[in-house]
Amino acid sequence: MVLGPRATPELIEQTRAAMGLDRPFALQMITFFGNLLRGDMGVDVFTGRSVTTTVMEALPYTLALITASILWAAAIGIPLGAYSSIRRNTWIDRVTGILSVGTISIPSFVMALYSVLIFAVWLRWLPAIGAGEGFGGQIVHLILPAFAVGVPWVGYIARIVRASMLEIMGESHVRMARAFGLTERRITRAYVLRIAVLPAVTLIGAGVAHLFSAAVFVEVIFARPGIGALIVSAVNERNYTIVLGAVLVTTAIIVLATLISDIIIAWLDPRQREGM
Amino acid sequence: MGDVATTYKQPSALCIYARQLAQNPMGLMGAILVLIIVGIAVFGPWLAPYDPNQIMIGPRMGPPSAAHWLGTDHLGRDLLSRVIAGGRIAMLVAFVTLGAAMTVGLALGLIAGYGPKWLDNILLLVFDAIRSFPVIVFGLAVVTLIGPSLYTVILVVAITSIPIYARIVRTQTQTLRNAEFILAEKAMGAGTLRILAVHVLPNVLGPLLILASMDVPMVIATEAGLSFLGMGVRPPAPSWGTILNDGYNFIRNSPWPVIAGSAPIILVTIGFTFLGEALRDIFDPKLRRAQ
Amino acid sequence: MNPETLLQVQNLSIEFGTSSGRLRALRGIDLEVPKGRIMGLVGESGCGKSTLAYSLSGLLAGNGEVSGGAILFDGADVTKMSDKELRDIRGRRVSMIFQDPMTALNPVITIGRQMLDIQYREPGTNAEKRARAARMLERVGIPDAAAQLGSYPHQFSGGMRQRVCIAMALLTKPDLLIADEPTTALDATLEVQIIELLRELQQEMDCAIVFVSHHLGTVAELCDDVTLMYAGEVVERGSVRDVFHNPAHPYTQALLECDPARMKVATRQLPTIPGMLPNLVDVPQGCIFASRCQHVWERCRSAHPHLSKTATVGHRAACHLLDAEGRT
Amino acid sequence: MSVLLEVENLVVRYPAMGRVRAALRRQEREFDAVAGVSFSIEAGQTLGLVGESGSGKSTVARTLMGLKRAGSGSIRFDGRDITRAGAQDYARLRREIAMMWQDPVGSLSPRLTVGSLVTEPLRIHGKTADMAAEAKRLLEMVGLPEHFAGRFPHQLSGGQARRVGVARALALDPRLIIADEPTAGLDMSVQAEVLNLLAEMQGRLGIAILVITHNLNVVRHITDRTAIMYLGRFVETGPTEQIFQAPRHPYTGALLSANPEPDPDAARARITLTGEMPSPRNRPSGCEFHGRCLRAQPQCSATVPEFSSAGDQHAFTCHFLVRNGAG
Repeated sequence: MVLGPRATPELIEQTRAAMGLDRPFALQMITFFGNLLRGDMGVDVFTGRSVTTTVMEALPYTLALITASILWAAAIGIPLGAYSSIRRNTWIDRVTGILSVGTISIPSFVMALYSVLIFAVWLRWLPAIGAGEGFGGQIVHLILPAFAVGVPWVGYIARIVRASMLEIMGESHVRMARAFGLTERRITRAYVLRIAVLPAVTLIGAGVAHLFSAAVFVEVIFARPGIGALIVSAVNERNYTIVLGAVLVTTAIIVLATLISDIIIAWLDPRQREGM
Repeated sequence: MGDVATTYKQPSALCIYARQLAQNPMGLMGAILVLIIVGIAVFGPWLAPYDPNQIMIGPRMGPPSAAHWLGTDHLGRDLLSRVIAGGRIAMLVAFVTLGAAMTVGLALGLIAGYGPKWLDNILLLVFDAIRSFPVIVFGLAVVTLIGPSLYTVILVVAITSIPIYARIVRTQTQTLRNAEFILAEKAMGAGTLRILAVHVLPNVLGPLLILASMDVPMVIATEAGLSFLGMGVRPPAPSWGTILNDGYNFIRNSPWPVIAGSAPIILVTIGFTFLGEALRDIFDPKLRRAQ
Repeated sequence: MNPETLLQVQNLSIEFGTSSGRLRALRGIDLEVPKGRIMGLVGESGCGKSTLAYSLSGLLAGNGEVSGGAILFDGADVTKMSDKELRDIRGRRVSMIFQDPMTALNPVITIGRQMLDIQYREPGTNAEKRARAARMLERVGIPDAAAQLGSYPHQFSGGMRQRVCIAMALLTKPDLLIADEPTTALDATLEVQIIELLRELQQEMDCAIVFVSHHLGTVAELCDDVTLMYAGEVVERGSVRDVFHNPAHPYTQALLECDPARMKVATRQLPTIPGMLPNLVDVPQGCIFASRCQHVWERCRSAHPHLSKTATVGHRAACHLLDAEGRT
Repeated sequence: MSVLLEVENLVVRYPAMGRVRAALRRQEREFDAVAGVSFSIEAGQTLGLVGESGSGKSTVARTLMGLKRAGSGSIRFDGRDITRAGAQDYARLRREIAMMWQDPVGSLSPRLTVGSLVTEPLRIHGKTADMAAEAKRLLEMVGLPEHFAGRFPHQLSGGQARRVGVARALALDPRLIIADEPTAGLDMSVQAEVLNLLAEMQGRLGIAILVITHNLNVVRHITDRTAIMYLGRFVETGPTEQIFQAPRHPYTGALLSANPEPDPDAARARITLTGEMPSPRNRPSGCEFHGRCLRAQPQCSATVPEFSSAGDQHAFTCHFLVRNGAG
């Protein structure tokens, strides 16, 4: 158990009482979820600190990593996808196509290991360990991890935006806009892209779970604090309360992300507003 | 209707698909890579130059040489032999889990798509709950409960993959369910089993197999990832993940173990993804957006 | 060129690149649309009428290509125009209405915004342009037009959407309106309303209309002139009265006979046109209708007929039977 | 002749919204897509059911085929009440009623060959026969060459696919065929071929046919009787020829005039109805057609018109004895 093989019976008894484990299971669950509603996830028996505090301390690092990754990936992926759909079958479209297919399923830990190898070990351009001190330091320490997490997403986003751009370009309302003499620039930006980003938003909203998975590896490899690193160390220590707390917070964030993507979609697409 | 004469002889469908694949350079490259990797995994024990766990007399963390093509690791084991042995494990995990996930996913998807609405709602809720959860975090939670092993990895990947297949089968089944030809079958008095087996299944199976082929890298990455974190295949058994983990600890001393462990992952990824993409384009251009 | 002619298509050919070869969708099309007239473009599916309609404003699908001939709009050749020149006439001098009103409007932009966008080259402030849009919506029968400017397309029914499309098309008072089967997707009682509306607006604005349809009754009702197409060629053209009263081409005759609306007495055996459309990748020699024609003779299989004059002025048909020498 | 199919006061409901929303808004959850229609077909007779989209005509077909439950009313086939028939009864019934679906190609299972498609009913009902010979016989009946048996649906033209649909409907020698929009999406010349084929089958095999369509021209030449549907109810029923010669309901008149003959000099008296068909979720008061009717009087929005007889089984629901639909 938590205390290891050398724990005395008294010590075990004390710990069990402190953790509430001596009470019936149903009561434990009720107490746990009751406390959960009040934002209290119990106490970490290893350090004696509140689980909420430990998890909430780690959360901002992970959120910063995920947000930075997805922002840069979207900032490059959307224009790339849009551009290659307009310049269809040119070399830039082909290169984008091959690169996005290639990067999409390269696992994030492989990407992270190579970023460490190339940028930190060989070129020594960027730091690879820790989260950094001060605002500037934190930003610099975020670059490589965010790069490793975001690279496959550039491919994902570019691909889905390209595909939906091409589909929408073939729709009859685009032909109508052309028949009215609107410029191609106006058609792509105001008429097509707005619909074409919808699947990308859904993809990102549903992909936050994948981002968390990637964050686990990246935080371990770059020795960054964060939810992922917290869970891995807790699993190694068999610290159930921390694992449970971190998993619950992760779930909450994912639910929140889905909600946000639904709101963005409703804002972009009036047809979706009806059902809300 | 084999006995009814046709006016002209058509080349067999398989022949056409093979030719189309050959005309697609990325697809062809993918197919060749996949063949090589599967071949190496199958014939691994005969191909590997050494026992993967045998500790060599000679340099540790050695760079590639004539004796050790990929170099040696921090204990002085031959990396090439370990990579080949790891490939067997990776392929085993991939085929077992995808086979299981596809079978269960197909069944659940057909039930959700063709069964009563309330059952569909319940199943969908379960699928989406599992799908929206990070695979690795779920894996770690399972490991805390039942401990790390090869079987844990298979269990985790199978459970997290089932909803993906089930959902695709469900969506397809639901579209088909309201298609006129299915209504026509119903009106002719065809039973549910006959409709599912003769009319729904053939239209669902193709996309499912293509998606599964594209999911092989995902499964392998999850296995390697959990093993990398020390939560999957137990050392000293070689997995691409454990090779990477060993290499990561000594990344500042030598890059070779990291490169040796990651190269096969990258090749598998590229091979199966390119092949899957090409197959998808050939069989069903409409599917391109479903992903 | 006659100064009263707005649009003249001369010997136009269009090909599509397909996997089985070059599809010769249109071959040697000749037609004329005078100012302020309504011309019906009629034929069954696969005859190329929609391709022709789209090519009139330079809107061919990506794999389509003009392989010969000219489209003279007010003297300028549309097939040779640059993208910029095409844009200059589209939406200002040539407008279009499409078949399916459910998909013709952008689903995520308000009607008002879309109507404002198409006026981007017109003079005036945004407020004036909005007012103009509202007036036009009101004119086509949208109730509470000013308030509807903020609505999205999905908030309208199919019939209302087609009215919105007509309002957009006529907003800039074009010289030519191309209407591609604008009533096919609508119910019969709504079709009547749209036809009525088009006729009223055409008289008000005095624009020419190219009205694409497969429905002979509607064409007879709305149009002044009619051009019949079969398998990528014009087989007959003339005023609606001449063509429908005295059809000169065997295809026109057969098509008119097939129309159940024409039969006064109930019959169990309706006339048909046996046979199939010819392959347009490997176009047969001679008359394109020869394989299905009841009056076929040897010349039809070898020589391609040209549009010959009939007894009436302006009425022409591509049939060897009309040729003076052939009639011996 | 004996009555084959008898439908009395049939009502079919569809849910308009979820249970929760209906409770919150205190609204009726369901609406009547078909709101009480009665008709009968005698053996070997043909009936046309004409209406625009949303009139409920296809719902009638689906209910007859047991694909949709009747809300109330009764359906009798060959004297048996099948309104609430179980799976067993329907198995027998489906040998006697065949259906032709709206989409010629889409109603054929895409991965089966034409040969398997036309013999599919035989297989479903466990008939043992030489399937290849049966396929040949059925294709011959509808005028398709034998080698078509090896083709797939996507290799067929609309007209050919329609013939395959007819062949499949004939496979079990049914006594009634329900044809939902048999000419939808077909060119005029092909339409005529399909109508001729149906007329021939009816004449030769004595099969009763229920033709469902939005196009009055379609029913004229192949049906004995016609019913005009508006908003889930019949507004006029009678012998087809009488309806064409002397339509009584203003809506029938408008529909008739909506298919003008291709003659610019013929009377251009097309009746232009104002507005669109209201939603069956929100039915107008009185005569449900009054909002669009050119002859509407104050009485029309207040009182529901009963069926008036125009003799010889010709009935219509209008307060006024319109002599001619064009007024």
